[in-house]
Amino acid sequence: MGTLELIQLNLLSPVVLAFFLGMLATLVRSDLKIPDELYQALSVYLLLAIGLKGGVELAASSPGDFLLPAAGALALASAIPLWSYIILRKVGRLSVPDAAAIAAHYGSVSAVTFLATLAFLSALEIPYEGFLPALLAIMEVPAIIIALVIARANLPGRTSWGEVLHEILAGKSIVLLLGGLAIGYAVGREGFAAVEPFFVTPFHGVLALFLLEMGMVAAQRLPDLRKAGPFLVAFAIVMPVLHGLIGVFVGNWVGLSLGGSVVLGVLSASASYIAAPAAVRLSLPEANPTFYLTTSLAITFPFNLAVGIPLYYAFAKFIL
Amino acid sequence: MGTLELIQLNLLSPVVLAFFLGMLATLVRSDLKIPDELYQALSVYLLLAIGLKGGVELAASSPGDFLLPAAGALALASAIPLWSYIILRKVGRLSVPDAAAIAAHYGSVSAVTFLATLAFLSALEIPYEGFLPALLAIMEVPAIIIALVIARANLPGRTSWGEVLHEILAGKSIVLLLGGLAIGYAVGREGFAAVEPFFVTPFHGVLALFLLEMGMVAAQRLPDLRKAGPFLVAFAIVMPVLHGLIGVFVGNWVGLSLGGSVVLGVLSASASYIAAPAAVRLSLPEANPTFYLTTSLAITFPFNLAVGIPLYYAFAKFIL
Amino acid sequence: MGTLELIQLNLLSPVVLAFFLGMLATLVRSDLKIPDELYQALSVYLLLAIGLKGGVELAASSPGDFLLPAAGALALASAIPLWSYIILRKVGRLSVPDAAAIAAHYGSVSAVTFLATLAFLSALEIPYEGFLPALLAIMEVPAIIIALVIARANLPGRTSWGEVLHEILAGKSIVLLLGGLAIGYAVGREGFAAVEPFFVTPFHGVLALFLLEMGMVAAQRLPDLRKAGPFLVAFAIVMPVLHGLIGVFVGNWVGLSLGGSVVLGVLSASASYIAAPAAVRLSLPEANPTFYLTTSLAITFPFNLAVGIPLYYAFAKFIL
Amino acid sequence: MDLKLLKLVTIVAEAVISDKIVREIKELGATGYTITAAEGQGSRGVRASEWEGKNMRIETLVGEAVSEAILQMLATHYFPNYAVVAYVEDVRVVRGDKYV
Amino acid sequence: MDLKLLKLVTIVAEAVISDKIVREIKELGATGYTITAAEGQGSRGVRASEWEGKNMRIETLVGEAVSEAILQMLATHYFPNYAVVAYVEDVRVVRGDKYV
Amino acid sequence: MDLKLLKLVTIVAEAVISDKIVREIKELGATGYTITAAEGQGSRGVRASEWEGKNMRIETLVGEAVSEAILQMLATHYFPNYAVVAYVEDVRVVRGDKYV
Ligand SMILES: Nc1ncnc2c1ncn2[C@@H]1O[C@H](COP(=O)(O)O)[C@@H](O)[C@H]1O
Ligand SMILES: Nc1ncnc2c1ncn2[C@@H]1O[C@H](COP(=O)(O)O)[C@@H](O)[C@H]1O
Ligand SMILES: Nc1ncnc2c1ncn2[C@@H]1O[C@H](COP(=O)(O)O)[C@@H](O)[C@H]1O
Ligand code: NA
Ligand code: NA
Ligand code: NA
Repeated sequence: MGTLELIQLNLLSPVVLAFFLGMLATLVRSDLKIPDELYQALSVYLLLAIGLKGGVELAASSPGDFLLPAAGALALASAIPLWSYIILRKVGRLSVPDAAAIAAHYGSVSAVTFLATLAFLSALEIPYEGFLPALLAIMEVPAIIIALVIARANLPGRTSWGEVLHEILAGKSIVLLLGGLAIGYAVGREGFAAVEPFFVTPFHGVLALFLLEMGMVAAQRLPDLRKAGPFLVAFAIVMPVLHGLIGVFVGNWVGLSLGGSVVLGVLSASASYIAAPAAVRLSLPEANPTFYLTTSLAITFPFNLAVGIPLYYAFAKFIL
Repeated sequence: MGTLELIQLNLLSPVVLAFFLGMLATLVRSDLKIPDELYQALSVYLLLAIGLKGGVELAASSPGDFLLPAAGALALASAIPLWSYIILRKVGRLSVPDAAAIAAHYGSVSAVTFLATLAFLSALEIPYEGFLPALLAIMEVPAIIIALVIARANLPGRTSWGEVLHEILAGKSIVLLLGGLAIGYAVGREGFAAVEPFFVTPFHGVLALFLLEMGMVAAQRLPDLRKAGPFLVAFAIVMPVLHGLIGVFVGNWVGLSLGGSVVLGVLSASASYIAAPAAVRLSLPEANPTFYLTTSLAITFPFNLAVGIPLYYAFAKFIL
Repeated sequence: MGTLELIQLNLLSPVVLAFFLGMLATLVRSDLKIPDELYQALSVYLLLAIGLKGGVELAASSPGDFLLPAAGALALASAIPLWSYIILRKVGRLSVPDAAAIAAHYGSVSAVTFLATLAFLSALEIPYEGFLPALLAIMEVPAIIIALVIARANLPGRTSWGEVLHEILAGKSIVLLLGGLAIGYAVGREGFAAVEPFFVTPFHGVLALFLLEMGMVAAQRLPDLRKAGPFLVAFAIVMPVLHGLIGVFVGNWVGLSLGGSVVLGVLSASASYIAAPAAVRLSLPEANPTFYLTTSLAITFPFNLAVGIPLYYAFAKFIL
Repeated sequence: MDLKLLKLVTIVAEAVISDKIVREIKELGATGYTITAAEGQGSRGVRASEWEGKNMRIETLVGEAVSEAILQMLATHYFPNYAVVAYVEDVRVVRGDKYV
Repeated sequence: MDLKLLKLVTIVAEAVISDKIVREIKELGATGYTITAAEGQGSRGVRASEWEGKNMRIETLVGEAVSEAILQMLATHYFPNYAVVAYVEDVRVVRGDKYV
Repeated sequence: MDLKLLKLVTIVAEAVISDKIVREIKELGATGYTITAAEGQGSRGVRASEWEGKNMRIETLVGEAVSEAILQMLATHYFPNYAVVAYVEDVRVVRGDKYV
């Protein structure tokens, strides 16, 4: 299958189309409203479900298989915010807080993009390692911390690091992901069976509903594209592609399967919009939310969802 | 099976009983509360699910089978508000805005009554055409527009038709129904399989929960029955029966199966209480909500749910 | 299996671990928030689902099997508040309203503990009577009424008993449980099949999500342990064990199976935190909520969940 | 604009008694009320969820006499045992005659 | 503290018209607004759910002239046919020059 | 009725800082507060969902000195970088001595 055919196949999935339906609803100014409480409920469900399933699989895999990919993921999550910051400062001429804020988002990861990738791989019937959710958890936090450290080193004033670290590590996505991983690991495949019909079977459908909401949110950000300016728009498309290819390459190199390499590529390419915005808003209030939310939510997320995932997959197939 | 036995069979379904449990909860002044957000979440789910499944089936049916039934549905949805308006004005002596508002409701359709009918047919193992959700979508809008045009033609003042049309066409039920239809059509049976465990398997149970809430809402309207007066109460029972029989007849005539004719009958008989009230409240604020909500929600909806559906089915069997 | 092994097996279930994850989230002051609306939605779902399934099973069992256990349950629910009140007054030296309030909670029952027990029995593949949810419903109300009567007999002022009775009998847990039982009974196994994929299949998973929330709530109460004092802490552990053993014993005596006896033990041991708090707050406002909520929610509930259930089971196996 | 000076009485009370309070203020002559769900903290601790019991924030536009009666009723029936706060202020209301 | 005396206009209106009201108060010169979801009861009966139509409670800090214009607009466009209540009071606002 | 004249301070702030603000107003001497969830729009754009960050509407009944301190604290810590609005008004409170 060529890349274009892959993109087409990807676009014609209910999950991706639900996203565009959500965008459309906002663009035609529909009165459709997904209550915030539903959004919160769905995100609790998705994060816990990812964790649980990952934990069960982790328990079934040998630790040796896991170590090298974990190191690779950690390296990517540490390097990406560094070079992103430099580019944003030097090329984009952004202020210190804005550059650090965006670097934090692009170094961290998007759980929903991760899930859409698994859905894509499932549709192609391509297997992947069970411990991938653990990589997701590993890659969520470091970039945010690194970016905040950079910002503070270059800004006057002091930060209460205790508070910042707490904010990130006790954030709901980490608690649910790691908590789910631990529970899944502890109960194993047998104990998990009782809750599987709730946490696995309807999963893709819930994801479609969630993406309907994400589409509405992303579309609300579209008018801000103009405020972001051409450099940031380009950044939000070029960097994901770069990170995606590097991620696939590293994945291949640390011994991940085809599917696993694609997922590491996607994780690298994706930008956070759950953990990072909350942490950055509290710890770097000088940074303009329009910049980091618009790039990650309104450009990079839809780009990865529609084009990025099949692209990284095509690249992975090419180099394998 | 006689009509009475059918009614009994219908009454003893979890979906219908849940409705009466909801009524009972309100009548005994229980503190049971279905949060508004849950109601909204369930309605998003139900509308999207109807659309998706309909789209998948539509893709599998040939366009030729669909054209004549679509024309029939459109004709019914256009004629019903006309004669309803005349009867409400001439026989009921209602004011122009009240007559037009009620005509809009009875010309439009109720998605939940539609679903209860499919549940009824499934229980009897009677097949029906897959494209029926498309008829639901077709019949939702025209009656509302026609009734508003009538009202404006007979009232002083100007309407901003752009706003009204937008209100109706970008309303959440149309966006979700048509959006779901489009997605279902695009992804086909294979693509749909991934989300089927969420959008199809638990569907009837979700419907039961939704009807629990509907029962509570309908019962809250019961005290308004006295305000509505005997004419409107009679209207809210006689007209559905009339429309139901005409709908079955037309269904049969345009070549629908037994199941499909019953559904067209139910669509004709049912009154809207999602799309129509919102549109009418905005565009015809002079109309009294007590009248149109009480008739459609507290009389016609329970009547169709409990008695109408099996009645129209019995008639359909009789004429076939 | 020894008691310790049973406890371990019980602790390693997703349902119990989700509870502790919730506690942990609160203890590390995570920003994880389960919206109140989700909590309400889940509790409506769980109560209705218990009722429905119980009703279906009740229809399948012969009334003769049910009468004696029902009488036993009623006797327990009436006796427990009496002796609890005396102990709280004489040994604990609590005020009349506080003693009566706590007696009401411990005489009534916890639906969630009941569910966790069914999950435990399922994991061990131990059968139980289908009509047990009816016992749950029977045991919910009497203790609350008895405790309020005691309080009013020993306090100045008059109570509007009509209001109190209404508050309890029209409370959401009774309406949903009895309503579900009635619907399940009426539709039978065949009619239930249509909604089973929603009300049964995902049930354990929903319970896990609910317990995540319960864990957060229970942990929020932990700081109040000090205010409760050593007597109440001891009461909240010793009395459940006592009631649990008595309940198992009575269950055995009235002819329940091993599984059924365990459940009757758990029902006796459990303390209400849905029906009782609401009724007590309205009818006995002089009672301090810190005492009755902390004991029932922060001590007895986790104790039964983690240790009580396997303990009563071990006892039941021992005496059978 | 023709505005009428009225009293705005705001009551923050635990949810479990809000229905009763609403019934009583209507009996005392209030022609309407507006309720928003609220969380809060006071002398009786945090009230922020179903379990702690949420609060309701009840507002009613009334004449001077009715406002007095409402505050009196709250002080007698609810202040001793329930979490309640109440305050009153002057506001100017459009079509104010509707509310007295 | 440097506080500025402004008008706080509070509007309780049925949800179906709240978007339109917000648009109009912005056109009349309000620089911002705050909305909370509310239930209520008045001359048009109970408004407490999706079906009865919830209420929205809209607050806006404005200067005297804008407050007059807003109340006038409500009286003309909405009072005849919709469930609306509006009142105005004096408040002292931090950084108040932002809002006029 | 025995009513005490107090200050009602209302703060509308983005949700992400509401916990911190509550902590600080308690430290400054507020004995309680009431919070409602709100949406809004101001100089920093629309705030109406999880993503834009909702607002919280915090109310606290305090004495004059505490009200001054709270406004001062807001002006120093939050006004420069966060979406915050604050205003103060006079209200008469039942059992008002509880709150000072
Ligand atoms: N000083 C205050 N300012 C604003 N609201 C308060 C204050 N004190 C108490 N409240 C509210 O009134 C409720 C009951 O107060 P209390 O009875 O003192 O616990 C609290 O939960 C708050 O919502
Ligand atoms: N006297 C009142 N005090 C406070 N709010 C009121 C009052 N009257 C009406 N309202 C609010 O305004 C809405 C519309 O009022 P109405 O048009 O009179 O039905 C009601 O649903 C209440 O939320
Ligand atoms: N003029 C105003 N009247 C009422 N609320 C306002 C006003 N301006 C701002 N707000 C509220 O304060 C929040 C923050 O305002 P800002 O910092 O100006 O964006 C907004 O989201 C609104 O909820
Ligand atoms: Na990344
Ligand atoms: Na119709
Ligand atoms: Na008990």
